[in-house]
Amino acid sequence: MTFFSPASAFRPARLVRSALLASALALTGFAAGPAAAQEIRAVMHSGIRVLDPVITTAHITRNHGYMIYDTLLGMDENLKPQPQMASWMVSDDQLTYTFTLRDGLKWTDGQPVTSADAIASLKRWGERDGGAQMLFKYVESLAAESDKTFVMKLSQPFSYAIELMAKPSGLPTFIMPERVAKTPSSEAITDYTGSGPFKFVEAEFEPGVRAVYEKNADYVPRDEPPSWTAGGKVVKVDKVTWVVMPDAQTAVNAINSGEIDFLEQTPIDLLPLLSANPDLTVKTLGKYGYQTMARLNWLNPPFDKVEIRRAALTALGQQPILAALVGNPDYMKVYGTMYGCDTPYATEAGAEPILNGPQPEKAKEMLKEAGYDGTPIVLMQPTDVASLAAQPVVAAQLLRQGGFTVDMQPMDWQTLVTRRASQASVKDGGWNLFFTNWIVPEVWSPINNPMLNGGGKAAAWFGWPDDTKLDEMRVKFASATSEDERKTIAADIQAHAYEVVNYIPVGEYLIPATISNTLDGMLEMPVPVFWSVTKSE
Amino acid sequence: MLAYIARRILASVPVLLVVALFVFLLLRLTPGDPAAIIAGDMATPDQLERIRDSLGLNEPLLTQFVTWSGQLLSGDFGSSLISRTPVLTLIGQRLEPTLSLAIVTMIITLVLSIPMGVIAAWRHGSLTDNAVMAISVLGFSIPVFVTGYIFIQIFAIDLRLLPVQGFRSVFDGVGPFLARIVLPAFTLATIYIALIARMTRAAMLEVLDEDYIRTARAKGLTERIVLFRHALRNAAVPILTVVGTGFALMISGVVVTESVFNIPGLGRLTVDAILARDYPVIQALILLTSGIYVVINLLIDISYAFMDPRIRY
Amino acid sequence: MANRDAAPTAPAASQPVIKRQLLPRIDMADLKLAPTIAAVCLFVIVVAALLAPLIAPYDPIAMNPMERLQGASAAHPFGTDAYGRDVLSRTLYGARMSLIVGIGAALVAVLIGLPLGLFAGFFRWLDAILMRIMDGLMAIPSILLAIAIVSLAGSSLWTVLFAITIPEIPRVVRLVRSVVLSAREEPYVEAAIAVGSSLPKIMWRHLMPNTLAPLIVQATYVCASAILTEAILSFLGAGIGTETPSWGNIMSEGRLYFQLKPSLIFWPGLFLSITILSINILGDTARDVMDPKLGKKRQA
Amino acid sequence: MGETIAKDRRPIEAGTGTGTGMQTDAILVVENLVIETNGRDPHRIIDDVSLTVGPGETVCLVGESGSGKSVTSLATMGLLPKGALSARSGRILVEGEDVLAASPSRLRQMRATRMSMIFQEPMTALNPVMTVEEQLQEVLTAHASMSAADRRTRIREILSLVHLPDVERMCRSYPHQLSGGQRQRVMIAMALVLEPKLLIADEPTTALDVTTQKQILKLIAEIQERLGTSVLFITHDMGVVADIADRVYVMRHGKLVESGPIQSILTKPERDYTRDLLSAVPALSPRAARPASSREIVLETSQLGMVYGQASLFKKREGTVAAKDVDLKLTRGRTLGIVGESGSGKSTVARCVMRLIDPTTGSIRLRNHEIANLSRRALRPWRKRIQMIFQDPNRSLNPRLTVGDSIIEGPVNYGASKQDARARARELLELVGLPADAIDRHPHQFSGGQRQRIAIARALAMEPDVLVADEAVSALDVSVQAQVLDLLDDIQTRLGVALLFITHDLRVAAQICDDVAVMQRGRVVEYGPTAEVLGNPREAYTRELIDAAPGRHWDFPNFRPMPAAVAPVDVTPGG
Repeated sequence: MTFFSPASAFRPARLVRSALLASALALTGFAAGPAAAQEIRAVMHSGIRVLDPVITTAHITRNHGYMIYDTLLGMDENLKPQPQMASWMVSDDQLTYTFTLRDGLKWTDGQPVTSADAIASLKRWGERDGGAQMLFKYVESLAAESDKTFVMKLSQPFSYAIELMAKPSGLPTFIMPERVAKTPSSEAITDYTGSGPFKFVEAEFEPGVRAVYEKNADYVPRDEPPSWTAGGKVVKVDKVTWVVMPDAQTAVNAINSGEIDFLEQTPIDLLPLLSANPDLTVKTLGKYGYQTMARLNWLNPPFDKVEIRRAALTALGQQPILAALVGNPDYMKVYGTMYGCDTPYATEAGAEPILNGPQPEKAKEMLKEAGYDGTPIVLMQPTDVASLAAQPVVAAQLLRQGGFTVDMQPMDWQTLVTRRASQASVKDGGWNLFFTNWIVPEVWSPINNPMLNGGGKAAAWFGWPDDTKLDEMRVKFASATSEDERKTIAADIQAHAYEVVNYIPVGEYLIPATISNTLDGMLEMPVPVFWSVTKSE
Repeated sequence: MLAYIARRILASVPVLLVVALFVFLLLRLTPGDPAAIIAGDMATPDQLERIRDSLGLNEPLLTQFVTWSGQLLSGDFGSSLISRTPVLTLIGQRLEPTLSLAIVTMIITLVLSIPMGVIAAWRHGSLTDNAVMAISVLGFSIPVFVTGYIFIQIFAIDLRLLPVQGFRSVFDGVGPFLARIVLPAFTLATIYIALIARMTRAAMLEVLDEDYIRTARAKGLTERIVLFRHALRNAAVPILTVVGTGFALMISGVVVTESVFNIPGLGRLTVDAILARDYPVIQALILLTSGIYVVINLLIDISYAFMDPRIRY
Repeated sequence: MANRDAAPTAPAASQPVIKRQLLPRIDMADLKLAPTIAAVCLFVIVVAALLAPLIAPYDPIAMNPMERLQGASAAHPFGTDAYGRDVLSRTLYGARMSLIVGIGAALVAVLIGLPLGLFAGFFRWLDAILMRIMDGLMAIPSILLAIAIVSLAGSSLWTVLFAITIPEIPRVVRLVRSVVLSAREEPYVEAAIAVGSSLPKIMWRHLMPNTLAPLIVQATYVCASAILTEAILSFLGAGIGTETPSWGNIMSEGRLYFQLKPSLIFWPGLFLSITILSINILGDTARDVMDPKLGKKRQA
Repeated sequence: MGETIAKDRRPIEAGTGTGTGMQTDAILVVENLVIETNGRDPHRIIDDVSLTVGPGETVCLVGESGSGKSVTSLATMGLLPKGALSARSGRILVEGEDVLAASPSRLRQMRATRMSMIFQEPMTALNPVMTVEEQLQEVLTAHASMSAADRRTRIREILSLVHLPDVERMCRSYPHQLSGGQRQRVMIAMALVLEPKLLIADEPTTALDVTTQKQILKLIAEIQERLGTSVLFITHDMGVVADIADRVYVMRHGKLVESGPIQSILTKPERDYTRDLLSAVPALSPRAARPASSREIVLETSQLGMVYGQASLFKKREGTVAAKDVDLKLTRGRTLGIVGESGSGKSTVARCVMRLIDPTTGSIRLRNHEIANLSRRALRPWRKRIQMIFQDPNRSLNPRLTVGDSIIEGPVNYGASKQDARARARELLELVGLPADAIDRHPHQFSGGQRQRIAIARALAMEPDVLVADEAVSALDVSVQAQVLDLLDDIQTRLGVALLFITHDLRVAAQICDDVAVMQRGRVVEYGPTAEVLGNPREAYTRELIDAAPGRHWDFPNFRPMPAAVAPVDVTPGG
């Protein structure tokens, strides 16, 4: 660990300082320290509290899942599903899927991984994941043929099934022991036996503060080179410690002074503080970033009228919102797709209104035509989530310029998530508009994208669009047989979603990670994983 | 004395009951849903409902309160709704950092503020008095997080003398412990120095006017003995009161310092728990801090008897 | 502010004439420089806050994301924040909110705490109940209580004010109560009882005025600490919304840029510090002037 | 108890000169001392004062409040309040060394070794949180290099010297565990442990009961003989002066008025002020009972009892009996005195009668109506019938109200219009000898005596039948005291009000009361016409009280010794 960075320029009072430094070094015990075991100290974007990667979609818990569990299938950097724990075969009629577990899979308690474990895990996954719920409507049976082989039978073809099972984010198919997977999907698991590349050190877990992972010496990686979640997960360090630092500034200072090795999300505005340090590398891991978006509530006036929703779409623009949120143009993308830039289904179909930037005058006209009566838009602003604080502030100004009356209400994120679940009218605690962010793999297809669900009050995501046409198009997409056909349907879906203003993507941004140069081999992918990484002293 | 202590402990029961009920109601009336935090962004209303059911949050409030109090009486503080960790384990993990910070802060505070207050009172109205008071007020007039940033900038970033953040247990070595605790402790101490220096000054001014101080001077004692042996001992009661309550309140005062210096303590645990609506954790923590407050007040009152032989219970 | 009981400010009882000769008389000309400067600073800040709409160069919430995080310039003397808003204008408007929070908290705490303290000090039975409740309130960590209240009611100016004031009330009650407890033993209170004055009259005419001097001192502390608490609440994400600038939320929003653009914290911080410093100095002066501690029962 | 203080017997002329010509061997010489307040507008506190104290001599410095006598003594110790007062000119020589010129450390050395001081309030002059031994010990450690064992021995020696019982227990005691007299003995021990040549005693007995005062005075005299200490004794009490002084200096408003040997001051005072001072000392001879003008009993207590702090739910303990079985009768137009030492329960009786506290047993009948158990509401019409004058005129008037507002508060409570009440208040102010325009001023603009007059006016505004005066003149200087007593007498004659007069001062009681009740430990031990009780006491305690009154052998107003006929019978024998 370098404590005294060469980058630190000569400063006055150097004599005094070196004297003090000497004593400080002695005091801190920095010089020695039992650093025999190779340990990666990583500051993650949030503290981990929930340890069940199936009950929650929280990214930090998903990342935890990748540490201690293996997934049934993997996905490579070309977005192609690949075998991971199991390989698969699909029957010609597209109705029978046969999975075969590879050799050498073992739980950390020493038991082998069996078909029964996989089946129970898949069933639990099927209760929680949105796409999987669609899939499981068509699953007739899921049964073991042997300890190593099991078969899934469908009632009708679902060509997206393998992609769904291989997806790297949302809810990946983490496989748990059967006894654990039997936990009701509404209750969090309490047994953290896994078969992944790392073992969870339960004794050192401090919820919200720290999680410690040790290398799983019994893990047998695949032979292929690693590529995203596919390929061999070869662990090259002894220990990985995740910590959280509630103050972004502190985290940046900590990595700058060599107290930590990895900072998952670097505040873009603070990059200048790091750029001068030759011991650090700042880069975005993988090309996919985050989509930030506004969701309108279809139930409450004035957004129950599609004309007024369109006026809002016209009044908003991606550039000013991204500028306030990100600032640095290197890390933001103005792009009209709902599926994320550079994804297979990316298209700008129907995106003109948002791409044309804020058009306040036009929005005012549209409002006039729609007969907007000045009903205030209740815009919820979370104050305790840095990545969501800026969008509402800018949006409020843009909407006001576009002729809307805006009532921006600051609240903590918990209040927001509770309130956004309310289908009541505004005066009874309902709402009109809020913002949230997704990582691209969560929105990159009409099946994954949670917003593109027209199920109304019963089934749709918060905002509750009642849009049967949209749902019909999604079914068509899921059962499409060729990639080209899927692309066409995806573009139609997006055009339709813009037409009815299902939601408003307000741009994409990238968050760079800061990596100490002592680390090597960090994989470039949307999920930060710690296999393949080496650490030098 | 023992009867007094027993009586006081008995009297604190209703206080804690008031706190418990108040906090319970406040929390349950606050919008927020731990199920939403558990399930994440993609959950559907139906899924949330099932999680709420399994957490027992759909029970009537009274049932929940009775269940919780019943558990409390049997010594069970419950588990975090979010992480399933027993609340006592959580508190156990976070107690040491906060306690360390509080104790070191108190030591720094006392070592600096009491002489400051004594000297200011002694030189009442002089330039020294004004200067000492101005310095102590200055510490009080800057928000804690700014003080923290300034200290980090100077001592950790510019001078590179100390680490910028973190916590090490004192049991893992005094050196690393002190290196990490000294900046946050000084940061926090800036507030308390102001407070206690002022209180010391005020109490000393009161005492210095007493007849026995004149007597002490008439005996030909040196000013040092007059100030510290005669005056300070008599001024101890009000000072001790402030020190004690300050210490008790520090548990919540540390929140900001813990964030800035990344110390995994009780303050942050509480704020995180509030933001996540982790009811059992918040309830236990507030009961704990209230309990600490009550106990410290009791200790203060008992120590009065040692400070001042006139006080007997 | 953690002084549990009254700061040791004795009630400003009558000062015998005799003392006057032994004591340095408080001469207006002797009043030190510090309180004068403090008063002037506070006056300027209050005037600036009142005149904010006239003197602020920009709308404090008008943003320009293309001009974010600029340094000081002729157009923006204090620079701009992360939304490209003018920091000078925000600081001026912020003075309004911070002063409202500070003065409001002091006022409300006194208005509620004074009658409660008077009653508690006078009626034994009420005292027992009231003080248990106050103990309970004091036992709850104030910042945490404030966060909970803000979460409950949303973060508007009024809820923040409410949340900050609630924990201050028990301190005021205790202070008033302790003054009343000692003042009710004063012979002139007994004299009032002897001439048949009613309880409300005794409380209002004879007891309440005794509490004013320590109360003013306490109020200055409440005021200063409320302004600080608001800043801390903003830091923790439970402050006043960003569309209502206050020194607290300006600094809290600017804290990420502390190392890169210190001006974001520096200016509001400077105003805040000067204000609190001034309030504290004035409070101390008030204490020194009103406190009869200097002449205790010493007769020539 | 029979012996009188040693000094009494000493021939007054012995060994003392007039002050000049003995500067060489004088222990203390103050020369042309001038002390002023600091600040822009200096105010002269001590103006050109000179005095000397010879070896073994007792010199009294006499004066009323504000005369500067205490400041003079503090200056001698070098203890002037820092920053507030400073000596402008003059010298203070202690054994020839100038205190004013001494460095702070030299001054410290001189204290306790050459000059010592004891103070008025033994209650507050000892540090409450240190044991007696600690406080004595630090004098020794500060000034003498002694072994720990020697210090122990010395401490015990000096404590025995001041006649403290059970020396070992005393050493371990904290001041609050001692009685007032014991505390003052500790103070004296502390002052004399290093045998300084000069002892300054600043009103050392003023706060003590008469019997204790007598013992302390005796002790000082005794020690003075044994150690040859010179004493500068500051007091306002002419009785004490007559008992102990060799020479006297009289001060007024910071200036020396007169000085001389005790005999000449007492018999042939040259200045009017000294003369007035002496004349104002009430004679100990009881007034003759006045003829009863009325038979109507306005106030009567029977079996009145008050117990403080009785057992409650949590505390199991005996209460403190403050008053028990008190039976008193007061007829219209008469004055009943209650005399006793502190803690005798005399104030408790007054406060019970006023219903400021609720008696635990017994009855109080006001004009034949039982008021002991009346509720607050029912009591209200009776309140105005009985009014009180409190001890401390500085505290019994609300400093924030004008004099007028204080006086009319009562009448307005009982329905008088403000105008009427104010008009009446003006009359009353004139009645008590104040200008009518005093009505719009605040209490702090008046002197202590004037304030007591205002308090009397306030009480009279209610037109009461009974006036309770609780130590109403105790806090006043003798000259003012005499005036207020005259006023009360005058008012009584004019308005026929009955007076319940509580006092610790037998002289005052003798002057004003028709009847007297002597109280001790909550009980009335002797009760009867003043002339009888004070002139021919039947109870030992009453005799003891009379015996202890300082200066009882001197008839001050007439500048002569008490004529044997009027002097209280010598009650010597016994004890």
